[in-house]
Amino acid sequence: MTTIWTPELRAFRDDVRAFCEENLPADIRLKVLAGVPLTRPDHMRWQDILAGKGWLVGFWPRAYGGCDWSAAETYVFQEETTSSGAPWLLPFGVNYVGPVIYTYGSTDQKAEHLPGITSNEVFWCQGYSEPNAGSDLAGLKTRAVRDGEYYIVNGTKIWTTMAHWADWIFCLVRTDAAAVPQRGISFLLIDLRTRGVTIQPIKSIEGDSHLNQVFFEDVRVPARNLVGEENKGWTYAKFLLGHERVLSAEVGKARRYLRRIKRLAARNGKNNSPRLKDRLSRFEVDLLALEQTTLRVLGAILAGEARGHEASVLKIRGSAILQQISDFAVDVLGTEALSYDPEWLRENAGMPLEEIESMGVVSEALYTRAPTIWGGSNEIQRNILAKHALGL
Amino acid sequence: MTTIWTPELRAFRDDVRAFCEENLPADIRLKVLAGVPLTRPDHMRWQDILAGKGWLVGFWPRAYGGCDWSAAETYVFQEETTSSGAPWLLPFGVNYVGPVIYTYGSTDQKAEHLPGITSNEVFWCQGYSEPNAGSDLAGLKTRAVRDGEYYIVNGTKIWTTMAHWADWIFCLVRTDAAAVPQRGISFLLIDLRTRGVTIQPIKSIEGDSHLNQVFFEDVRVPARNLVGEENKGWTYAKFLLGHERVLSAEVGKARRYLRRIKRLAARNGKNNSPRLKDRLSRFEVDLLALEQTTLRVLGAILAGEARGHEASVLKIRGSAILQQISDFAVDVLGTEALSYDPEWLRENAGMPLEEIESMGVVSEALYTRAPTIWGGSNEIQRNILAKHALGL
Amino acid sequence: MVFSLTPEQAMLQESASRFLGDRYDDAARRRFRAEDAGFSLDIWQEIARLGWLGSGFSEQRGGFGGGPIETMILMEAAGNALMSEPLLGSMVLPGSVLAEAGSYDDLAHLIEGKSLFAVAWDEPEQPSALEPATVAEPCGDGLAIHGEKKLVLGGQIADVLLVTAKLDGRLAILRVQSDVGGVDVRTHRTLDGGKAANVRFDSARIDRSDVLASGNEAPAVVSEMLARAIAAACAESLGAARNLHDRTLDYLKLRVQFGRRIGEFQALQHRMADMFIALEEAQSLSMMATAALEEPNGDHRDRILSAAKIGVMGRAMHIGREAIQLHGGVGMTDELPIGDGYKRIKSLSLMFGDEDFHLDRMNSLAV
Amino acid sequence: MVFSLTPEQAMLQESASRFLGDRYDDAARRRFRAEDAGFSLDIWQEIARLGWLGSGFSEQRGGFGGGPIETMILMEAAGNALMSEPLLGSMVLPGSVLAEAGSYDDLAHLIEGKSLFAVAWDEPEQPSALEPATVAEPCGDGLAIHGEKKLVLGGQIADVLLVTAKLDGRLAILRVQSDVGGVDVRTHRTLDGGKAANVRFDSARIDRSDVLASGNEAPAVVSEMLARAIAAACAESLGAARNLHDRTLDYLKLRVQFGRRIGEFQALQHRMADMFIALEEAQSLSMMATAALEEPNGDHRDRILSAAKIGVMGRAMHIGREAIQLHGGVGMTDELPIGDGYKRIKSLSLMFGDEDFHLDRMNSLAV
Repeated sequence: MTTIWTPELRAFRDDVRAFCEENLPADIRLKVLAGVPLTRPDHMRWQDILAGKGWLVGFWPRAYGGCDWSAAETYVFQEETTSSGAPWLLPFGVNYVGPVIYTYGSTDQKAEHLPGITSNEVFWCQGYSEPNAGSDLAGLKTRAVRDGEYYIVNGTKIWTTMAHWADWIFCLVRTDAAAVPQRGISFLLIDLRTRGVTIQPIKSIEGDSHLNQVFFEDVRVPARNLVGEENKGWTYAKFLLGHERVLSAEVGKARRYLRRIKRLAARNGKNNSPRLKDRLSRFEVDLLALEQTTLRVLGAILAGEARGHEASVLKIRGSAILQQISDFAVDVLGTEALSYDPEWLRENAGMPLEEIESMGVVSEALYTRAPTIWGGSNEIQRNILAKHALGL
Repeated sequence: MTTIWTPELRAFRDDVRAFCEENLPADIRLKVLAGVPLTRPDHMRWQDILAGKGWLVGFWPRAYGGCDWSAAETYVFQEETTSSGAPWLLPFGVNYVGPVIYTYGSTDQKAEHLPGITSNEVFWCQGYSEPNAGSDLAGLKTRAVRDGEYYIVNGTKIWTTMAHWADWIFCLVRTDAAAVPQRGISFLLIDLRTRGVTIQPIKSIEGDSHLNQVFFEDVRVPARNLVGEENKGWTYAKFLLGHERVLSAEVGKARRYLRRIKRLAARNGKNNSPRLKDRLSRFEVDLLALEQTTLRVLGAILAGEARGHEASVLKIRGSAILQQISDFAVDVLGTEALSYDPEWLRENAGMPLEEIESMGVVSEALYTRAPTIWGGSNEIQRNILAKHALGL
Repeated sequence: MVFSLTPEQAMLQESASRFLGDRYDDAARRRFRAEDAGFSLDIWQEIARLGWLGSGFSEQRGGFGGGPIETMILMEAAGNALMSEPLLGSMVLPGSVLAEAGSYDDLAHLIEGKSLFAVAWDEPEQPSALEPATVAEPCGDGLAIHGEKKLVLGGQIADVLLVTAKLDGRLAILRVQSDVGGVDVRTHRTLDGGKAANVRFDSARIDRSDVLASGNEAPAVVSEMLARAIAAACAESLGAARNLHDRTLDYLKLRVQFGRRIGEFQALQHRMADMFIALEEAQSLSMMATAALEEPNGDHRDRILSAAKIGVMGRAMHIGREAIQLHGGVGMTDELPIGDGYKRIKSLSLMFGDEDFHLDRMNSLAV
Repeated sequence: MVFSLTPEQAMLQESASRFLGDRYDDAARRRFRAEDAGFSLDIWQEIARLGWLGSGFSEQRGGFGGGPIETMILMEAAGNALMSEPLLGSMVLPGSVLAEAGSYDDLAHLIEGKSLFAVAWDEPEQPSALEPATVAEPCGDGLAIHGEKKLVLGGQIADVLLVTAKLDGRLAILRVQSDVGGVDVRTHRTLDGGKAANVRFDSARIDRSDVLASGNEAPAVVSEMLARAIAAACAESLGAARNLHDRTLDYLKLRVQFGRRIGEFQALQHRMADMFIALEEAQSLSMMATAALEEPNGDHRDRILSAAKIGVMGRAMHIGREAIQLHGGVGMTDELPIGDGYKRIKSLSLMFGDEDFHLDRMNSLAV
């Protein structure tokens, strides 16, 4: 009988845990535990610390500055940092564009872009969705027309998380309007300081503005920023989406949320409610199912037996469970949740946990309506399962 | 403010209640309360009693032997009889073919067939579904070919509830193979004693055989048994399906099931379980929603404002709730439910309630997997709502 | 039980929906929310002139002869328009208290829009509305109030606060001008984007004549207020849910992905059908709650109201969650009112007893 | 935690599935069920010869060197074939008791298929397996047993009953020949179409040497048996759920309505996807339960086993309900094995602690 839990992996887990305990700044941890939206400096400070340790891009190959972590180590790293109260590690550079560049990019592109990611100096964002291409990415319309050594880009991208903080964006653009929808798409890297780029924040329902719409008007992008071959962007995009979804079963975060619910319930005198206990036990069952399934998927990845659709299972369940738990936390707050003011929360982010937590819980619960939508909505994931896992 | 609860209606409700108390045979009531499958004589005895009172076809026009009951009276009659422990009133003659005959049938057909229904002398069954035409009735293949004064019928019908007890069957048959699927179908009345008819019972998962497959091999049916016009059968079928579904919100039966759960829980010492109490209260909420919606639909019918799709709402919710309640009753029984023997149950149907009830509960729960399938599956009903209520 | 509307009621319904259709859109709501009160005082005066504020009260109490059905009609319309004006906090709650306590002059002022009232009944630590920790003590000729109230709906702008407190150890309802010394009104934003207030009473002085109800009367007044609040919250949630339902249906008919209107995808059709069923059932339960207000106060009525609150809120929340999900990304934006509707429903689900409270009450009253 | 199979285990899995594929179809199961025992004694002898019955026991206990994983493999295969032979009642339960109590001769007989054993532990009125009302009293040189046991799996055919009883006020496990005087075995049909027995002991006489376990050992033996039973029930339910899942998928690909294979309808595709997810999760939880058996007995293990039982059964029941619904009419017939699978899963969900029991246990052990 083998398990992913080798002695080495256990030792690594302890290392990560100890590292977080020593190095995670208390003020950042407090914000995370309270559910307060983080600022750009919050994210960058923690990522600088990880970059200093060499762990920011741990799963990358050593040749590009990584530690060659296995899928299991990558998972353990994510779970332990999340569980300890570390911020969400922004995936746009590290998980998304970085691997695309070192897998499909030119030598020059690797030299130009990878160091900025490993050192946490360049902040990336992702330009996939468009107003009329949400679930249906193949319907995207942003055009890039070759003009000598440049592409001229026109169009707009939407739901670009944290674009207002970013330096660069990687985009899917249409380079051949005549081809069938999924052909004719290319993968382009664009410096956001280029003339003709406008970023417009979108306020979302929790009252914060992490999402943006990015407009491109005659933006001149050097042709050397094309990754791989022209019109082959769909291949790179699919490669990337696979990477995205493996991360979506955030068991560590869910467990952290459950611990908070117990704390809130104790404060509100509800912790002996049989109804609450049942609910918590049921969540625990769901989390064990998710965790064990994640470990099985990791085992399959390590053994080279993963079929690809497993990521959809984790995405569907992980997002749904997180949503249920964060919504339940609001119910445990009761009428306390009704006093909610996102501006006040931003302005008072440094206050003690008890004073801001209830607003943080509400903010997080509203924001957590999104994970079932983003990264390929759960409806799209079910389509994928029906087709690829079930042959329907 | 008006309600359907006029003083007259309340008086009628009291009449029905009192009538059941006085006239419903105790042994039949016991079987119904215990969940024991009824025999043909059980059904016929109770329906004879109703026929004697003139209530078997109460909602029919007076001209055909009915009492001209309004939709509200019909509803009250169903709810009160069911709640009191009366058997399910077999709908095939009274609710289905009867109204088709007095609405679309010829004078001769009315004279020939209606008296047998009002007097409870002729037992009807329904021949709609076929092995390859379940949800998709338009795909039915049983053929009726005109041959002088006869139709020659070949084919097979399935899921014909209680055909093994029946005298006559009303069938949808294909009379024009060239027409588009929904045209070319006719509505035919067939005497089951005709040569060439074979009835084969189908055992269902609770271990009983209420369902049948009926085979027709060169069955000669007098042409005068065609109802309405040839190839217009689809119209009459749709008329009938509307009648069927209005009956599907069996609030009275569900309430009877809930009372039984309380009794079983008390016996098993579970009646103080907070979990059980919550579950019962939630069922009560669902039943109130269903009951009030039924009353609203009745109000709309009385006011001539019903749009037609309301029946689908009642069918979907009524069947789902009944299923959940009857399944929950098995959970309340616990391991007691595991000692289940449908043959023993049939043979010991007359024993005291406590001795047979647990098997009756199991039998009923298994049987109640069917209502979400029959009468147009709930999936079909959702299609209907999407199209007709929502315009999708 | 279920009822149909009289011609007058149908007219009220139509006139409310016409007024809100004319005066309310997403831009207007945004503008009104940004005002100091968290809503538009001009609109409040207009609806007073239109007779809304008196429509739920009988003539002998200074109202226009209506009752719970008229209130339901307005609350449902307000919910459907996602209206910011605090009909619940500044009309239903204080109107019910003033009518039941027989303060007809005050009620007349409320109805005419001359004064704004709010009821300060909820407290940070006390679970039962009938057992406030706030006290009124004799002080000179009058009384002095000490205590703390939370989530006073409409409290941010009220001229007069109707305050529950213990007087001589028994529940009483007191009338307090919000601008007298010892009353500290702290306005805060609410989850639904509006405003409310927490209020501290630190020796706030009132006259003996400001005791509106005491003895056996006071608990009855508070119970009646909460019963009306539950029915009104059901109606408003239903209205908001209908808004989300209708917008989602429109979106399914409009939005094209994969070369088809997304409303052609059967999986979404079935989910929309379930939203439709939920809406129909919520409608039935909201009407049931309203009809129950005509019944005498007691266990049966409490049980029906609790069932309605659980049932309407559960169904409205289902519609809210699905509305966001089926809208996808745009459903998450503050620009569309989907989030506003969702947050309003969530707020109402927590007010006047959350699901836990009402399940407990149903369990304890089970027949 | 999750594990992968050794080559030997993979071989066992394949050979079991090949044997069942060859010997088991709907007609065979129907025939076996109709036999007196409620299953085929021939098949029992065959699987004994194939070494199944010893595969879950270590060598030092007379087994073939396997453990919980081997048991899991067989139970899952048996569930998938909807096998009638009582692996749970006549292998897992008595095998565990004999191994833990050190009755290696009996265990050898069980493994060789020479004798059939059953454990009589459940009682009509006693909720705890550790507190039976059945007693063994001194009688001459030996003991006399009085009491009543229900739902003795495999009891309808057992040569030897392993009976829990109180001896000198403490739990003991007794070895009773089923044919001795004072033992009344009443066979009954079970919900899943098989058989079991209720057993009455009316002064049934045994020797002192038939006390297999007592003192501190007996509760440990019973606890271990129940732990293994839970993991085995999870594995069998998973197997049955996989059968229903696969058959439903096949049916969706085969059945044509409205001119299309019904598996092309997106609403059904999404429901099938949810069944697939449920199956994957049930698989994970079943493996977790099996792995937990390697851990020391205690609160942590109990909590994991309870979570697995709740989770596997909930998911398997979901699959069972959907399998019937998506099959439509034919899913309701006794001819297809959909109902058999559904009833087997429902049965297992009620055995060895139902959801209430395991939720209570999880709540009480919450960290």
